[in-house]
Amino acid sequence: MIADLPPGLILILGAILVPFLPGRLRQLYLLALPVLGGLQLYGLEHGSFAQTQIFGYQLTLLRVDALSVVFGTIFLITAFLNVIYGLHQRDAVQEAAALVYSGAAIGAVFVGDLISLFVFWELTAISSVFLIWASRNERAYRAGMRYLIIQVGSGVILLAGVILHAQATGSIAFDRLGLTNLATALIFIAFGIKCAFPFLHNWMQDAYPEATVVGTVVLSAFTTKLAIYALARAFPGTEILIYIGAIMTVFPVFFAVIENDLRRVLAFSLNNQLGFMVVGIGVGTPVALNGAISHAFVHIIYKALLFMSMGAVLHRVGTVKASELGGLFRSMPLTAVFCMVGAASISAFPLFSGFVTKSLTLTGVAEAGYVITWLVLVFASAGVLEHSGIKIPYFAFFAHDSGLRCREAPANMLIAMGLAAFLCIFLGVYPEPLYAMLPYQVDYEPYTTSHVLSQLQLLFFAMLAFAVLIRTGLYPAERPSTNLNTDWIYRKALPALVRWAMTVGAAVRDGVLARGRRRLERALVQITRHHGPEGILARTVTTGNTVLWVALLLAVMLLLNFV
Amino acid sequence: MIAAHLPALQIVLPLAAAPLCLLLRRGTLAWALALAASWAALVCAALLLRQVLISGPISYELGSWAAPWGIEYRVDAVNGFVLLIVAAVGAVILPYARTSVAHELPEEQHATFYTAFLLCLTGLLGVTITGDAFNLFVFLEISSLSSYVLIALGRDRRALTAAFQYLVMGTIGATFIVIGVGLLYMATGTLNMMDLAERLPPLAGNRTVLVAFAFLTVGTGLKLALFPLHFWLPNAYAYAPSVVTGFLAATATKVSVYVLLRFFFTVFGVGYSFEVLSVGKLLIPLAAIAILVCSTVAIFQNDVKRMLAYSSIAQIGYMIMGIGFATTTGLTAGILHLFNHAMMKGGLFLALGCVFLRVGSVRLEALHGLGKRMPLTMFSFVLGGLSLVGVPLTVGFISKWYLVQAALERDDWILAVVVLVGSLLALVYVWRVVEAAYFKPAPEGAAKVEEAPLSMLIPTWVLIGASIYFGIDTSLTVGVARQAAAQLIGGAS
Amino acid sequence: MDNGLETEDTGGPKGEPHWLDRKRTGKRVFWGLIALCAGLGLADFLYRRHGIFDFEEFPLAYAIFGFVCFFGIVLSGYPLRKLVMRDEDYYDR
Amino acid sequence: MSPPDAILLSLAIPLAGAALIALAHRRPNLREAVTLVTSGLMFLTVASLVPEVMAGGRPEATLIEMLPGLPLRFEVEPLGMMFGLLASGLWIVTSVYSIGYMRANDEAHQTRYYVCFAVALASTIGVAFAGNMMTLFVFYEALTLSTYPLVAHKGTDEAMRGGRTYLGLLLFTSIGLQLLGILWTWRIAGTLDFTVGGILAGKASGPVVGILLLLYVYGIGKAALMPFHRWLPAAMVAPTPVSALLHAVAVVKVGVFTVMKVVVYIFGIDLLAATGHGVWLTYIAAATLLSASLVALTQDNLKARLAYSTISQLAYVVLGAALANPWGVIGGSMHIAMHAMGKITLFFCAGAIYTATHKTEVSQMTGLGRIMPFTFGAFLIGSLSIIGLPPLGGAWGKWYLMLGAAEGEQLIMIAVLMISSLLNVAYLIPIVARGFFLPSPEPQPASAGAAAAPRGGIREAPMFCVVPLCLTALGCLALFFFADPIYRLLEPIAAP
Repeated sequence: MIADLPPGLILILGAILVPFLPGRLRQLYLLALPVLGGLQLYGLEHGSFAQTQIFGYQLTLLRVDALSVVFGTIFLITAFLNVIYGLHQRDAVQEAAALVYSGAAIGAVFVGDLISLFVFWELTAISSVFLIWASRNERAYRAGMRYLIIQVGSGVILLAGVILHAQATGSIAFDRLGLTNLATALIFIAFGIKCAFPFLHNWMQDAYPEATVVGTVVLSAFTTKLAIYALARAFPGTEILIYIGAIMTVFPVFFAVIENDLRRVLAFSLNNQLGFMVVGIGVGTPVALNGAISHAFVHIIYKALLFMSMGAVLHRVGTVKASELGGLFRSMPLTAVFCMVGAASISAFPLFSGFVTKSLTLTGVAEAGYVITWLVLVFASAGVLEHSGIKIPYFAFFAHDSGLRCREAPANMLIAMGLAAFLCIFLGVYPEPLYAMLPYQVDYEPYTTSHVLSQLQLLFFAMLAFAVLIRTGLYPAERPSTNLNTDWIYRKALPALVRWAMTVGAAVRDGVLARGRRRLERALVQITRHHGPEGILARTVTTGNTVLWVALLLAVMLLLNFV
Repeated sequence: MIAAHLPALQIVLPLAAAPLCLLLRRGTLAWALALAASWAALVCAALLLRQVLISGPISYELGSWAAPWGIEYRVDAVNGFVLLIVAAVGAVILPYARTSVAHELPEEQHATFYTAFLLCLTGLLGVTITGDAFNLFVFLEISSLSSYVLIALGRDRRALTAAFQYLVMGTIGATFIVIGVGLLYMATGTLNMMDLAERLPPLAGNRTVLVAFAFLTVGTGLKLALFPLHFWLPNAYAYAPSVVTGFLAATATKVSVYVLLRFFFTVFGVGYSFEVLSVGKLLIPLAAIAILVCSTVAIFQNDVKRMLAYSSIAQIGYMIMGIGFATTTGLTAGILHLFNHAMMKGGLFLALGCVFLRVGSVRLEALHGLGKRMPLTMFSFVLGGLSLVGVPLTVGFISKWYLVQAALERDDWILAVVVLVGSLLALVYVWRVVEAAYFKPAPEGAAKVEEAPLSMLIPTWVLIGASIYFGIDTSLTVGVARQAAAQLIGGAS
Repeated sequence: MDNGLETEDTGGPKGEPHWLDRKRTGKRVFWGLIALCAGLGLADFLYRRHGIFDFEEFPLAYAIFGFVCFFGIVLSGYPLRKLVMRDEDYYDR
Repeated sequence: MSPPDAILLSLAIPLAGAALIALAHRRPNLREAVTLVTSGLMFLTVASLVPEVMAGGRPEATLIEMLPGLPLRFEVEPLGMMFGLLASGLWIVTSVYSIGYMRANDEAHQTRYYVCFAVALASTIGVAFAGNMMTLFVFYEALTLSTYPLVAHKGTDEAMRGGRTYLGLLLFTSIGLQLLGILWTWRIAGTLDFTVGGILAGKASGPVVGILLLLYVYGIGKAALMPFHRWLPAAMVAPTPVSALLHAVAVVKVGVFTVMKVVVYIFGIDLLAATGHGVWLTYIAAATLLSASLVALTQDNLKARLAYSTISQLAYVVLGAALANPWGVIGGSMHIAMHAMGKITLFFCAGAIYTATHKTEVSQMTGLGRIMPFTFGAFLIGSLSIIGLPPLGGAWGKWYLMLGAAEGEQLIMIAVLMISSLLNVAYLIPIVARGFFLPSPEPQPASAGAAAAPRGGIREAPMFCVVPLCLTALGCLALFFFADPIYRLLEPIAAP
């Protein structure tokens, strides 16, 4: 293997061949690429490689350090799981797009300069949208367009920030930037869009549920976590992130409660989980950062697992609307179990992966003395349990029987979910390998009696509340609906505004044009009257009149000169 | 020996050939003679100009009477150039004339035609070459009278009225000129232009001189169709035989412009004309109006010949404007345009003559689809039209370049814009023809039309070719025009 | 602890397939959960938990917090629905 | 072949080609062969100048002294070199494409078409290599006139109207405004030679610079700055290869190229920067840029949409020039090349779609992607390049423009560029997305079979059409990775 080849490029370049390979061979090939990437990553030493010059800028395509290796590793693992999950499909577009998308995300993780980051940043946007469009229906097309514009928007904002930064400092190094001026603010916002900051978040809930079965799984892993990586790289310890993150953990919780589409519920949950990481980065102490990074690591796996299980349901049943599901445990028992493993992980039950990382983050926040933030996060933890821990498995697999009967998910999906579930439990039980990868020395023991007890109290009393609510019938029934969110601004308000503006503009323009045309016509009539074939200036003039002109001219000349 | 008498030969050759033509009676023979005479005149003119450019102005005493008393022929860069233009156009048009005249005029009038043509040529050459004010009037009358005949030969009944009006107007113009010349003689006692130029400055305040100036200006203005004295021109051009239109458009007005130049700059002197009397203030607005109004009128014409006639008035406006500036650049522009317009307008009218020969009409509708059927003719028209518009690589561009430059030198923005707007108006009327010829289908059941004969095409293309060539290689025209302008500005040379 | 979750929610696929549908099961799960919670709550009085903040060590702090929050979150769905819920084809119209 | 010979030869070859094409009008195969050979030779000749220019040489040749002090003179400087290479290189591709398109659509007057094309190319090279403003103007006008027959090619009423707008606007602006500007420049500076640092520097100041700039930018109608942009949509009545090469590359790029030349060599960026007159021009450019994009959004006719897109993209170049700093100039110049490659691809695709399916409206193209995967794939690549996304050439142009805006502290322009990128996404990408991912509304003739064997459903345009568009799409990709040579070529003009 070439020494300096960035692992991401293996996937990106490898994607070119995908459409040309026949069935079985293609499957093997798809599986082999992430493995190759992993091998390449494994063989890399820390340092900067694959450097090149363009326009006098030094580009670094391969910067290997602890932070990039953590994210590179998890991205590669996920890419591999995704391939397995998608093996049943025969869609070269999706397969190639997923590869390019994963590769771009991995590529972005390893770059050492902002220009290369921009390149891969945009590449993730372009390649991922195909996973949405691949649903091949009008809704997905529209959602994809919105998604693409927002993602590209993030890219151009990043570009603007990078340019201002380069112009001001002469540096394009992708290192700690800090929120200091307009340039870094733009970069921050660009990251924030991909990270689904509050009010910039809605592309996720909008687009992810419209993607294909496999597409949503792939999408959930990379874009937002790439943003987390970028924030961790460039803005650790930026205080505003704490508040942003805190809000992020809270508000999706409420929307998730009333949401009917379970994949959209998961998107809200994703948003909420990102909040924990953002807070960790914002706190910026070694513990908090470790918490954020490790949380991102395990989160990718369990969120993928949850999306996979919902994807399996969608694949078999054709819908993931809570109001139409229920009782599927009969048909898809394995999927149900895997889903619950994922649910337990995300809810941070002890012995599941979420527990060992979320507690790390919370400890970091608490140790830094952010009391209110800490309380908010604990509150949000209860929220997580509500929408991801209970709502997802309960309404899909239990609740009242919808009468839907189907086959268990395809084998490849089960394998992928099984592997993911295994990882969730493995890391929950034995977090040391993960801790060892983290950029800072970890001196932390998650399994203390106090921790476990507190967490169990929180979770079980919350579950008790759920049980009470269900039994009393207070739990709001799931109803088919559309819930307004910030996307209302660009899906309703903005188009209406534009339509209005264009109507007004057109009216004004028409008015002006009509007036102009009337004036022009009048002028033309005048011109024709005087200059036209029978006009006064073109008519054949009688000799007498001509002579009159002669006399006139002579008179004028004489007068002018005599006076 | 011959070289010494070139100025005389210039006039004598066509003058002598004219009556011979009438005697020959047979059209073909008359044509051949006229052709020979015109070519000889061209040779004379070319040699004269060459001589002038090499060794300076030539003075020639007719009949060996010394200058103040006898008639002096005097050739300098200005009239040498005009001589060349006139002679060249005459020489190019005559080969063309044979077919065209044979087609448009009855056999028995051919000899008359060539006679009149030669007389007209003689007159124009004479006006140009003479250095005597009264002699100038005489030649002017020769050319005018013969051109009335030429126009009246037109087939259209309206040609007669047109010729009549032209006659009346021309006569008034001639009368004015003769009055002006007479007054000058009264004041100075001489008719020789050089002497006049010497004697006039002390008389700057003299009212007689002033009145003479006014009469001369208006008289010449009539002859050169200065707006608003142009009303005779459209009809005259429109109804005259094709050859005549081409010839007159290319030469007659140009010679009149030359006369104006001569009086303003040589006889009265630039100081008197433009500073004391500030004639420029009168001429420039008239020129500007001519450019705008007549170009606009041209747009509305459906008879292409009339369209070009109005265009001519506008183009004369350009020359007058250049003269009115009374600066070296302005004069260069005026004189250049004199030549350039002769080439392009001559070529355009000849192209129309070809159309008339084949189609029998030059109305716009008759031109539909001609681009395919008479490709060479129509393409020459397009090129000539582009030149009229002033597209680069054509002579029209060169003239306009200098004219706008002259306007800018005076910081006169409005006039610069007027000139350019004139170009754009020209674009409109030219493009009406182009669209008709190239993009409108030929009318259903139209007679099959052949390309014009070579005898007509070649002269057309010579003029059009010249209007392209001299738009690219301007060394000759610009060189001569600048020299001429410098001479005129520098006063009596 | 894992068992608690299993009994509560799924009952596991290993048992007879439809036992979950019986009303009795639901009751059992509910009461089992209450018992479990009681046990966990009791533990707080037997064992002094360590926390970073003082209020963490207050007995049943997490339990109450969890219960109240969950209740609040779910019930907040009603006003929120009033505010933002629209028909399913809202954006397609 | 010495450089001066190469310059004159690169003008003479297409003209000679035009003559030969006219002579070969009865034998289409020979005629097309002549076209191809001519374009190939011309490209080689132009390319032979590259080493010299890269090495810092400025080969020149004088044709004739047209007016005293104003010869028809050529001088190859970096900007012209780039443009010349671009135009002549793309002519080869377009020639191939033309053969496919014109034959497949049975167009009439093919000889006239090829002749005019060759003449137009000669004019373009004349503009590219012009050594003074006079020469440039001459060839600028020649280009207008030689492309008119191509626009009015079909001879229908619509084509005539389009042609009239085309000619009218272009000649009106060039004669009415540009010529005036040139004359005034001549009067102030006494020369029209393109000089590094500008010939007006030190000779003009204050409002004069502003008025002159106004005369130039609006006088160069081919740059399609609003409100003198109408000719471009009107010109879309022309056959698609014409739209592709001329109205995406040659003619419009002549416009912005001229703007760039005027700014760099007539005014000099320092003068513009010092007087601050570039600023209002940036606003005009920005307004054009955004409003053209908005209009493009509303166009259903594919070519019209692309035309408005072109207007918007041309404004980028004007913006780059108006920023009046080295980065802006480099960005604008680079954008000339990048956009050319992208837009020609898009037009090729539009033509290929028309040839294969006779569809012209975007709304009819739903689901066509699966029938014409290569065409739509190329369209995607072209679109992404136009949007300015990596890894496609368009990204670099935008990069430098933004850098220029940052340098000039024109943050609003950065915002404008950003918004414009998004608008580009909004009007270009749906075509591809709908083409590939939405089902075709009308039943396919063999829908059952097509679903089973997707390959069987492919009905691309003729090879002669598809291969060129794939090539240019690859070109977009290549320009991203090989932008450095272009940068190095252009560097001297920005930093004298």
